Amino acid sequence: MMLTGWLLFSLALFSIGLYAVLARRNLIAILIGIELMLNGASVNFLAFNAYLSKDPAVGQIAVLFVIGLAAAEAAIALSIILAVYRSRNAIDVAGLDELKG
Amino acid sequence: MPKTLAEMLGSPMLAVATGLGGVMGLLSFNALFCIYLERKISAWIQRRMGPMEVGFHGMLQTVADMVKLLGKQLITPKGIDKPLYHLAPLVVFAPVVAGTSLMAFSGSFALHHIDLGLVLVFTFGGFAVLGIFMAGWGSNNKYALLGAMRSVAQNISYEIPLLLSALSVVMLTTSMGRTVTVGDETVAVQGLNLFHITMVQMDRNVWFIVLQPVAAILFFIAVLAETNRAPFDIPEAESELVAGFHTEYSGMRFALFFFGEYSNMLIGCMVATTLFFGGWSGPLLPGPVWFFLKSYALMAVMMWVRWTYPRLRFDQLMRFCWMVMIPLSIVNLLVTAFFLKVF
Amino acid sequence: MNPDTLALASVVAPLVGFFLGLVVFRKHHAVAMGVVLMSGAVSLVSTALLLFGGPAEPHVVGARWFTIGDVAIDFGLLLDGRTRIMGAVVALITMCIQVYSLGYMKHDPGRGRFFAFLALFEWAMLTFVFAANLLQTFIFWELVGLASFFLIGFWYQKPSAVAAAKKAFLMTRIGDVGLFVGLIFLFQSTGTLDIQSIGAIFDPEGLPPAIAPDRIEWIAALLFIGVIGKSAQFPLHTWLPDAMEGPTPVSALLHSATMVAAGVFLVARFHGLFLDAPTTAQIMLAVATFTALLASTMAMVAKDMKRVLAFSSISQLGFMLIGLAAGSLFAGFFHLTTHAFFKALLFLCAGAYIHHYGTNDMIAMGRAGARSMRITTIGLVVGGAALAGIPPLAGFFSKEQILGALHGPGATVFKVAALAAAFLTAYYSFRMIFLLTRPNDASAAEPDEPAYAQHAGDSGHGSDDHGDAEPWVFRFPILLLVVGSVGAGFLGDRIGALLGIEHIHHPTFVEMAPAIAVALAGVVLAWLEFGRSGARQAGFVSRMPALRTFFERRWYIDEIYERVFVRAAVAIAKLCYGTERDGFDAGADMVADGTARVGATVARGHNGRLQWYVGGAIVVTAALAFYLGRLS
Amino acid sequence: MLTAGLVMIVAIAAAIFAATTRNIVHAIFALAISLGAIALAFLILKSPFVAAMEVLIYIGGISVAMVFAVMLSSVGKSAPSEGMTRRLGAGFAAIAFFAGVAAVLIGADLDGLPVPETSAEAWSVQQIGRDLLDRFNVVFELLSVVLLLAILGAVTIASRNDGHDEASSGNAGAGLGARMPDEMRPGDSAASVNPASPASAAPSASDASRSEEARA
Repeated sequence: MMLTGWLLFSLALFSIGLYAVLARRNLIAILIGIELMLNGASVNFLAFNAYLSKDPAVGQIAVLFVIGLAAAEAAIALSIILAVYRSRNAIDVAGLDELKG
Repeated sequence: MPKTLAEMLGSPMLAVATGLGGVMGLLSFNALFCIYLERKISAWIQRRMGPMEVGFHGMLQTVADMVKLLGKQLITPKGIDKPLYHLAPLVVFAPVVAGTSLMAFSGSFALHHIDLGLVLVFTFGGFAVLGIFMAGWGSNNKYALLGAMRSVAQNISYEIPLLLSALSVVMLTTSMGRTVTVGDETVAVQGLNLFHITMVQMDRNVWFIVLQPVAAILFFIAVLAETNRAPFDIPEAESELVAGFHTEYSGMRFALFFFGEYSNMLIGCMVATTLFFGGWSGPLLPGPVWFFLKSYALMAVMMWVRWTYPRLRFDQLMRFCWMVMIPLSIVNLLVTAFFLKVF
Repeated sequence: MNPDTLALASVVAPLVGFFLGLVVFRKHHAVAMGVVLMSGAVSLVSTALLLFGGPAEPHVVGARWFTIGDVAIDFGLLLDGRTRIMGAVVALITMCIQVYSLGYMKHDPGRGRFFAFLALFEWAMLTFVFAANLLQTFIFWELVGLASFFLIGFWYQKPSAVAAAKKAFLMTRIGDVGLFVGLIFLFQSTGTLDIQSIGAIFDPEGLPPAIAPDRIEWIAALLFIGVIGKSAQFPLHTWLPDAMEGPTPVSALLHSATMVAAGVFLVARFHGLFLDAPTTAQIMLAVATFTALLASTMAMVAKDMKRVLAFSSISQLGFMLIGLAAGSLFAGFFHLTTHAFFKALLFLCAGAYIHHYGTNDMIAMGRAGARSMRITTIGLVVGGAALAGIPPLAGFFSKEQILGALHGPGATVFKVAALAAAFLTAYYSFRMIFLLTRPNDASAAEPDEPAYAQHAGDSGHGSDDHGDAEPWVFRFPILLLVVGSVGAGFLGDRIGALLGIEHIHHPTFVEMAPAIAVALAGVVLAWLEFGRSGARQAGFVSRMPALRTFFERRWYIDEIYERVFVRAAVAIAKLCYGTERDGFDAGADMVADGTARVGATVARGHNGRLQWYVGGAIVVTAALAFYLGRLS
Repeated sequence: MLTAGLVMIVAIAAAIFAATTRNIVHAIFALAISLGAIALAFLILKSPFVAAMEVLIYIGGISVAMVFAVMLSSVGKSAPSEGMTRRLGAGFAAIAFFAGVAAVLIGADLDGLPVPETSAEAWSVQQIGRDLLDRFNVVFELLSVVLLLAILGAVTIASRNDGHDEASSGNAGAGLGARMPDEMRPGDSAASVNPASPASAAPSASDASRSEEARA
């Protein structure tokens, strides 16, 4: 039961993050959604790691990598957000569709 | 290895209650004592007497001030972001309590015994930044906001040399590591364990300040900046920003920030003591006494620095961190690693 | 001289002339014209030498072109009587016309190109005439058509010229289909492409060929369709009058010795085949007779001199085919030769008048004093008399041979019709002569347009240079052809010898009497109506306006074609167009539009908003998850 | 078990709040709470080091950087409102995803799988460190390169077009370092203020004593 519970928990986090990514117009809110999704994935890693892994260091390392990547991603994303804000004085994604087909 | 409170008391719940009470008491006493100490030191430096009226040499002055603060009206400004405004003092204060509980006061006694002690101390330190932000943002006051921003920028900048200089000590302890027998199994004690750090120094009969002088100085400066102490008190530079992020706080809420600040100082000094000054080790006197003696000595140095050095400008402060301290701490780390590899 | 060299020289020279004139010296008209004239001279000399000193036996100059299976395709020049006579005639007429064109096209901005096309035409025609096999025959038959297309449409700025060129090209193309199919059948039946071999198979004096007679009929009929197209026989004759839109030298060239003669020459070439197909020969006879009469009636009422000559060409081609269809190679061929002379002569005279007076209208030219152009008038009278069949001019002898060939059972009808056509020929010839030479104040005839109306004439140049109406470049060819028109009739024996016919029937006076009678009757009638002083200059047809209109409108054949074929073609084209537009094109459009619309729809999804993309991906993932969940 | 459930509820509730609230600062703090709860979940899942790193980097670093971005971009407290269709669509997608994957998860019956034997040594921080620098050293190096590039990229992007304004947020491994602009720019909520000239901020002893009085 517990493993499935953890996995459902991680799935819930992921879905909530997904909702934020899909629904929100504020770039920072979208970034929040992404972080939630990443954490959902991390919980998933650690849940499997705790219950099914013969080599529990591996799962933790994977999560550490996720965290490190999330840090890099956040740094880039935030600086992009700032650049976007500087160029158009808003961080609303609604206007950010110059690459539309 | 030291016994934990839970092991001594036999009940985790009781241990939590006792530990919390103890830590709160310690921090309260610390705050009262530090304010008194600060007043006295500033007075001595300025060739004044300082508080003299209440109690012997004014020793009860801060207690009286505390009573006054408790009695003060809690002013809640208009237009605030309520949850943030109200939660901010707690968010600043709570990690301090948690951090204090991790300290290695003695070789025979501990509130917790966690391998990751050092990491957790820094972790809780990171928490406080968020509290400062909440205060600055929630106050709906431009001075508070500016102060918070400065504070946060400063905090996260100086966190880097802080961690890097601590890391060089951790490298030393790990390579000088030893195994400890707990019960019937042998555990490799980790470099991140505060007790272990102290014990390594005791084993070797050397304080790490001798082996890592640069790291010690960097660490101390970083602690000064982290606690927003002069000469790094730009966030609450009175001449510019009234009182920084806690401008809008009054009464007991303000007291909590005040508590937090002095507690942070104490934690910084205690970690510095553990890392560089041999922790609880010392002749004759029991471990905790040595520990607090060393910590408060460092505290006194911090006050001394505060009242003798002028405040830096903000850009000077940031430049000092990024141009001097971070490169220095990285070089120090590399040199440490080099010597560890060679010898 | 070696006949091989001469034959090659006669054929290659015009090609070189064409190439140099069109490609190398196009911008240098004088050089181009000189080169073409020289090439024409070389051809003329070569063919003349071949004619008079050629090998007695048929001879092939050629080389293997390629081999398919066991069929060898030779590319060669066949030298026998027919080709030698025809080649010499073609070269002579072409030479005359080239010289004439020096004056006629003097000021035309495209004269270099014109001469180059003349050279192309000569090359195509000579090679067609000398062709040694069927494939070559067909290729150069088509090249003749192509060259005529270029020449008729020479003034491509004139819409009517372009239309006429298209019409000539397309009408002859209809016949060419028949010719092509016929040639394929012929090849299939005989197994050879070699003309000599085919001639041997269908030797009129040898055994009947081992080919099913109805097959021979089919082949002959199909070839005859080609001839109908090329030689402007009913019902494909309508292109020829329109081809008068080209410069007059072109008309002279096309309608005397080359283009239209190609069809008759083809029949002469495969005469043995047609003799073996009696039914087709009868059809051919009927068609030719009818055409001869038909065109004569049209010529009777036309005021445009070139049109009169054009109708007369159709009519005379009919006569040639009558002779051939009646079984007399000599008669047809003889008439082909003589006709080349006098018809070229007439056209050159017409050109001279037209050039000077700037109109095609005979009445207008006559009133303006056409008589004063003496040499031209002599040419006109001689040519017209030859055409009319007045003895002892060329046309008399050859026409007499044709009428003489019509004998035997069932030929009486054709003979009467041919005599009628001969009568009409004499009538319209002299009508033309009298209209030009004897204008009179009492004339009721009204010109369609006054003289000098088109200052440029049909040559398209300015009118200030008409000082000398008959320059030497006009007079010389005209005089040369006058001599030919007078003398050609006496060459019958020689031509017959060259054709390999030992015995030529020389008709007696009694036999000749009806032909002479009808010709003289036609002349007399023309005199009464047009020539005498105070003549009303209105033909007897004018008394029957309906008939006159009928003739003037060319029997409404063009209208019928317009109604039946053009409208049918347009209807079919519209149907095809509709099918194309509403069917294929619309279908293609639908595919394209559908693609575009799908693309637009997809592009709308491609809206630059990452959230949409993520959402889409997630929904798909969710669906996949449901699917997997259902599986497990 | 109870603790785990509590932690999950807190994490999910905070996450839902973070994902739905229009107040972006609240969203960030809710995210911090959610991340804290998740760190506790990591602790329950026997990964204290990861939990510590989670707090240190996510709460101490990323959340703070986000707040910083909010303040620098002056977007104010409320984000632009999302349309109902948008929210419904996203909600549908999210719920569909949740339901689909949950169906697979529940159908998979993972709880019956045997838990392998592991030693305490395998769970220790030492083991993580050893694996990190040994088995996964390539990945570790790659990650360090990624972080370096992220720092450079962030600095480049944030300081482009505008040499003077060097606001940037960079991450240096353990924590996030953000360089403040030389002259602080007031946020949206703070009305435009002419920042005191830094030179005039030179402190003096009297200033300090006055401030001391003010504090006391």
